[in-house]
Amino acid sequence: MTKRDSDNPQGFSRRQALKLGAVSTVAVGAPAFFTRNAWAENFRNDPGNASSVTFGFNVPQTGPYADEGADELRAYKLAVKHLNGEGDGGMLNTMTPKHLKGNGVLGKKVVYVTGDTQTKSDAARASAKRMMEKDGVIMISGGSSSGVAVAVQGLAQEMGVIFMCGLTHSNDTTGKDKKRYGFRHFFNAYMSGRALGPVLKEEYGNQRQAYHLTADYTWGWTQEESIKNTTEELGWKTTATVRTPVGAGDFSQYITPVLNSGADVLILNHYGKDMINSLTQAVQFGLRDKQVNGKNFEIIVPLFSRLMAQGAGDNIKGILGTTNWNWSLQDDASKAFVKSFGQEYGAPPSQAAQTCYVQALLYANACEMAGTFYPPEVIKALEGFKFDGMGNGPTEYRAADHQCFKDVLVVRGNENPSSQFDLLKVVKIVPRSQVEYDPKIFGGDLGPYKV
Amino acid sequence: MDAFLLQVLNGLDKGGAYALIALGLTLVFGTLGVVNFAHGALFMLGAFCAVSLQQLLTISKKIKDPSVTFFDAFKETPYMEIWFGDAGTAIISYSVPLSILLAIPVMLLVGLIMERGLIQFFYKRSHAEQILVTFGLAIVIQELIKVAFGANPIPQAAPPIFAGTAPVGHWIGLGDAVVYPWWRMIYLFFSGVVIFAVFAFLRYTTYGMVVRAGMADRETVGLLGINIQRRFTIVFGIAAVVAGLAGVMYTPILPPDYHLGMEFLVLSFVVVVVGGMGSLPGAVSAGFLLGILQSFASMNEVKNIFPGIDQIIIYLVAVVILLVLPRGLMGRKGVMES
Amino acid sequence: MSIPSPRNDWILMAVFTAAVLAMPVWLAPIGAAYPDLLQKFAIFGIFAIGFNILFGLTGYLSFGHAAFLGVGSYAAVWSFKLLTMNVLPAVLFGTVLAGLFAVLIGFVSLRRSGIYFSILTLAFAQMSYNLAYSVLTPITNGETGLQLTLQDPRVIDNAISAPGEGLPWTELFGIKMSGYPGFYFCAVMLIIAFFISLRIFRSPFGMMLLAIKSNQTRMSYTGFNTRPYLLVAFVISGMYAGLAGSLLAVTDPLAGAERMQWTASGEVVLMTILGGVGTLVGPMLGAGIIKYFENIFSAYNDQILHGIFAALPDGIEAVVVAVTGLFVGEGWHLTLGALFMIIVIFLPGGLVEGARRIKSFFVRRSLRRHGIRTDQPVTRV
Amino acid sequence: MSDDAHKHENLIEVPAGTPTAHKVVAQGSAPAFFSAWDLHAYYGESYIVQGVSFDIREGEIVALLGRNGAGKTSTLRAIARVDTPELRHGEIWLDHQPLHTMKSWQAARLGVGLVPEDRRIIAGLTVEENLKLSQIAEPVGWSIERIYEHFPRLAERRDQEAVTMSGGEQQMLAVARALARDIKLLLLDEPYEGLAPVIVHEIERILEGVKELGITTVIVEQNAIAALHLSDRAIILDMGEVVFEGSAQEVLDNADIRNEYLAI
Repeated sequence: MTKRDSDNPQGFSRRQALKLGAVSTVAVGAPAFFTRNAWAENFRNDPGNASSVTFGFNVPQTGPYADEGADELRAYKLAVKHLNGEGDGGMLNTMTPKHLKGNGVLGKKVVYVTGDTQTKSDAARASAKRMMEKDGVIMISGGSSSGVAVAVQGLAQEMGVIFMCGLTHSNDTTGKDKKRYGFRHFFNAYMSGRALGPVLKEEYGNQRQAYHLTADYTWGWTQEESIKNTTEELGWKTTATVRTPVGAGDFSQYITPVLNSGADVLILNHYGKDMINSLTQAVQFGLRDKQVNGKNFEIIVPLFSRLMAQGAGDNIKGILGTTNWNWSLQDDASKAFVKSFGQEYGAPPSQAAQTCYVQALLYANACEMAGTFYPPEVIKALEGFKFDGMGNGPTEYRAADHQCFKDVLVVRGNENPSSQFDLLKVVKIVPRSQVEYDPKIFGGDLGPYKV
Repeated sequence: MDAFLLQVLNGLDKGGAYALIALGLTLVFGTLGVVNFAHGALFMLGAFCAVSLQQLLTISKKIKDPSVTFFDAFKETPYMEIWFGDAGTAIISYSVPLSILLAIPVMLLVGLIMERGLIQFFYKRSHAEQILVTFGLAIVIQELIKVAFGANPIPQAAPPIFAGTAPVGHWIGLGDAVVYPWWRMIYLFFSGVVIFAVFAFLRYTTYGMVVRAGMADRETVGLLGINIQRRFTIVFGIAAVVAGLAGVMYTPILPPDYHLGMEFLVLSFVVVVVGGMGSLPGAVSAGFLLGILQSFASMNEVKNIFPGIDQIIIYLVAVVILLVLPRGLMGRKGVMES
Repeated sequence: MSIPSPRNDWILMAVFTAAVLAMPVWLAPIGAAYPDLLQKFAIFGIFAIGFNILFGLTGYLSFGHAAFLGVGSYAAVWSFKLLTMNVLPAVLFGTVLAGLFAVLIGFVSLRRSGIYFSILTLAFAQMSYNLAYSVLTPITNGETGLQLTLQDPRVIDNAISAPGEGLPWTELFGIKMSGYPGFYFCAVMLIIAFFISLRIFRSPFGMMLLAIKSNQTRMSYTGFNTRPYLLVAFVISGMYAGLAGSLLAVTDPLAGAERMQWTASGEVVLMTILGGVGTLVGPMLGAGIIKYFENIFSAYNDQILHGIFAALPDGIEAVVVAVTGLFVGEGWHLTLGALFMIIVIFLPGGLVEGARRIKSFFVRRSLRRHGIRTDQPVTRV
Repeated sequence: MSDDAHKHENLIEVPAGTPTAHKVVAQGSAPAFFSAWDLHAYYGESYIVQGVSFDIREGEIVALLGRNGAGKTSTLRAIARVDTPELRHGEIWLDHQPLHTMKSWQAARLGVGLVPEDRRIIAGLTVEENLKLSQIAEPVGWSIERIYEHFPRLAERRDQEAVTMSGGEQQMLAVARALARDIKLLLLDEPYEGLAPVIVHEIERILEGVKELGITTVIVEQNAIAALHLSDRAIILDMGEVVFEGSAQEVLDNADIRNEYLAI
């Protein structure tokens, strides 16, 4: 421990000479390094005359969302295949209007690089920067948490590289933290609330006492707020809103107060492992067998995904929530996508996979529409773009906040699954008109086209 | 009053889990003097013993769902059910308690291999190096589990007779409003039994006496002709079994995933240190103390006064205890202070 | 190993400076020569070098140094938001505020030693993290991280000139602090930090810390109060962490709470041990390797692997890709864990020790060739 | 990773007294009952025992004397094969067995019994448990009943936690613990240290009794006179080396020797 780092003189002079050589090299070479980029291009990572164009797929490969990330990555690979005219084409066959020709993007073959967000903002930004600085990506997509999405979106704006968000559900992503270079296809907490409202009223009536357990960070808060507003409009009362630490593991100390609180509905504003744990434990505490105020006690999980449903096992059965998309949908686009994904990987795609696949296609399509990779033009092509045939019905990328508006699925944990994948049952497809809102309510500023 | 009692139960239950994990960690530290950052991984491995047995028992006949044509979706019927009918179903539903039988030999073996294969070479190395190598091992173990089982949690159900809640309030005359999940009661009971067994082993058996003597003064025990090293190797195996059993029994409460160990790692170290390095009663009492305090800090009444207190209570208590009691609750002088 | 002398130290400084500034050249062949990673090398090098001043010299193992990194970042971003996009005030605030924070935490934590000290620092850092993630969101912006916005007051900048469209850049008197200029700024900071660390190691103060490390009890028996020395070391290393944190914000103006989590504190411990505790360049090496793994190894995917092994026959290629695939991309943690184990098992003392062994092997061999007896152990200094 | 310092193959020869030699060097075998040959032992980097050699006949009692820091305790500990100090060079033979190749528990099974200077009664164990502990490994010496007959004080306190007893009683227990094993070589380290004169007297009587048993003994003691009265022979160490070897009576008679090496 007490050793000094020094070397004998002979070794040193030799090495010193080598290093001095290196220094003189860099002294000449270095300025060229940072000036070269400055005048050789009009926008970052212009593919110019290259025969290929690089996409960056930044997904969680390690950490709790690794399985979700892996599914996203599968979807991206499939999207690249389809864009390059390989495979059966998937949603390329159903998308309207379509400008893609199945020969890459603007005649250039699509290649991709991948990175690990670790579901951490810092790691995600580092990975995104590597893609921008080293790998020369023209666009980045991916992510599976709102914190990461907002962080990478900010970076995208600074660097002038378009970011197509993956799974992010917070209102902030296209609300107060929206960015000109960021686009979200996935729905948000507000829409979950709006979509759930009518179903909740139908199923559970308008005389309910709701108890919220909320993950104590921005996404949890926005979801709690959205759901609370919706349910209070229905006439429900909110007994309590309790914040729980992220990654608490054991939620028993937050669940026991629910038992005798007089509430007859528990709303779990948790996602991922927190949701799996809190739901499993809430069921264990007998909440679902309880009668309160003469009604059956109910649990609601506003944001669902099939992978999470898997982790919660039987506890998910009969629980209501919303989802962006589910593989059991029977429209042509969904079927085409499920077919090519299922044939490729032997399992149906998750909602994360669908949103990522669609995002990659939408970006490529916008480039074709714009006739260039120049981001401001691509952004303009995406803004206000109306399309169909991507699994969510008629959809619009709203120009004011870069949020996609489309139908929202209200789902219920399947009581009698016909297979290991058949975990969620679509209760209702809530039409887009019911979930729309004025972009002003969340504030934010998109920023400039040109950076 | 009801709320108070329930939080006491929560606290005891949590405390039981913390104490079990901390117990093995302390046992290893007290005997071998090794700071084992892979202890959480042993807990996780135990949980995956339960997962493995469940997957083994539910190897299924797959009947293809004809409505799905693009990939293979199956309705699965376990062969156990096909072959043994209701008895098979019953066996499957008891997979968690049954995994104890699997976990004991597996974890003992894992512990012995780990001690002989790696830990023994680190007795005389610095604590920092012990931390690094066992942390590396923990990562390797959890990544291998991830390769084998995926990153998603895998739910484990408690046996049906332990589903639902126990009428605790009814038992003690507080009315039917106070109920507590059966499985958590079982867990509390189980941790009590294991803790008691470990203490009884150390207190009332000759083997345990030698181990205690070795913990107190390794050199002198050697001077009396006892190969204490070999016994400590066994103790390491026992610690691995304790961690593994804690993991097995915890699976119905927390669906296990590969990362489970890391989540308990920091917490269990805090528990051990608050209890006093190397003190088994210290580790157990610190486990229960922190569990109960954590439960109370999570009550709305408390949180309304101190926002966020539930997130930091464990660390806050650790700081206060270490400042008031220099070596934790029951630590000995000179242990791990340099 | 030769005895440290002023001359050797200057040579070491010169070599270090040259190596750092030339990183864009000699790291290019291994794919690490792009600005963001180079910045990270320099920044985490500073972090680890500072950590080593505490851990390497005094033996006090702090498990909460990430808290100072986080404080440095938050302070720097607030400086950008409130005052100016110039990086100098940001770096200054980040370092000083982290130093003040370190005075507080150090004053309390240093009342204990050994693992009790480690757990105290861990507890403080975890409290900071948990609060920053949730309750302190008005200051830290919670999970999303503190970012620049168009509405920021930026009083100094706005007094001088009208704000442009879009978010401003961090700058040093007009030079944009991203990309290579950002790296060179960090590199200069790293060289200064290394120089200071070298001076501390060679100073009577450094000797005193080493003496405390080797015999704390004897020193306190003689009535010598070691705590002020330890506190100074703690604060210095906290300021290094603050500097590193503010540089993270300089090159990328966003500060997230997870920067303060225990895993981040653990990372700098691993960097230091991996490189070589108590050595001068070891922590820098360790930082480089871990960041390289995190950014480059994690990026290998099947597509790239198939490209690498394309020359192999198909069947073998598939197997090779499948096996190597376990260790790269999503399996990079596995490689990292295995690397920790291998290094600490076979190279106690870290990479620097490994380098020393290799060197002494060659030196011995060349000496033997000249007929010099080598069975005398090398005197260590 | 394995430390081969304790392997007993004949290894390269290093000139005696070479401070940096890391190997234990074998050179022939010794005829005496006990023989220590050219011991060099280190605490970390501190060189404490610097080439000590001596022989003991069976049944002989030897006083190992010297000033503070002369290396007496270290020599005893090296013979008992505990981990510190580390024996880097030299050989130790007891009854034709190479102790230097053994770990402490193996040496103890061969019949080495060390009564350490601070007695090292094990905390948390009762008197009886302390005695039982010493009978777990072969070869067992006196039965516990016989020990209680000889040490009635211990019998009275059999269920008391041993470390709560007085210093004298603890010393008694330490000796009793050695007798509970069948020992060939008793190593007594400072048996009188820290005891009140009255107690010293009692321990002296006990040791006289041990002497009657005819066990080969090495006794290290600050109180040289007391030790010499018990002993047949004296060996004086200074600065880690043997500087005098002769009969106990010689030292008692020769004030110059006492003055020069023992400062008494």
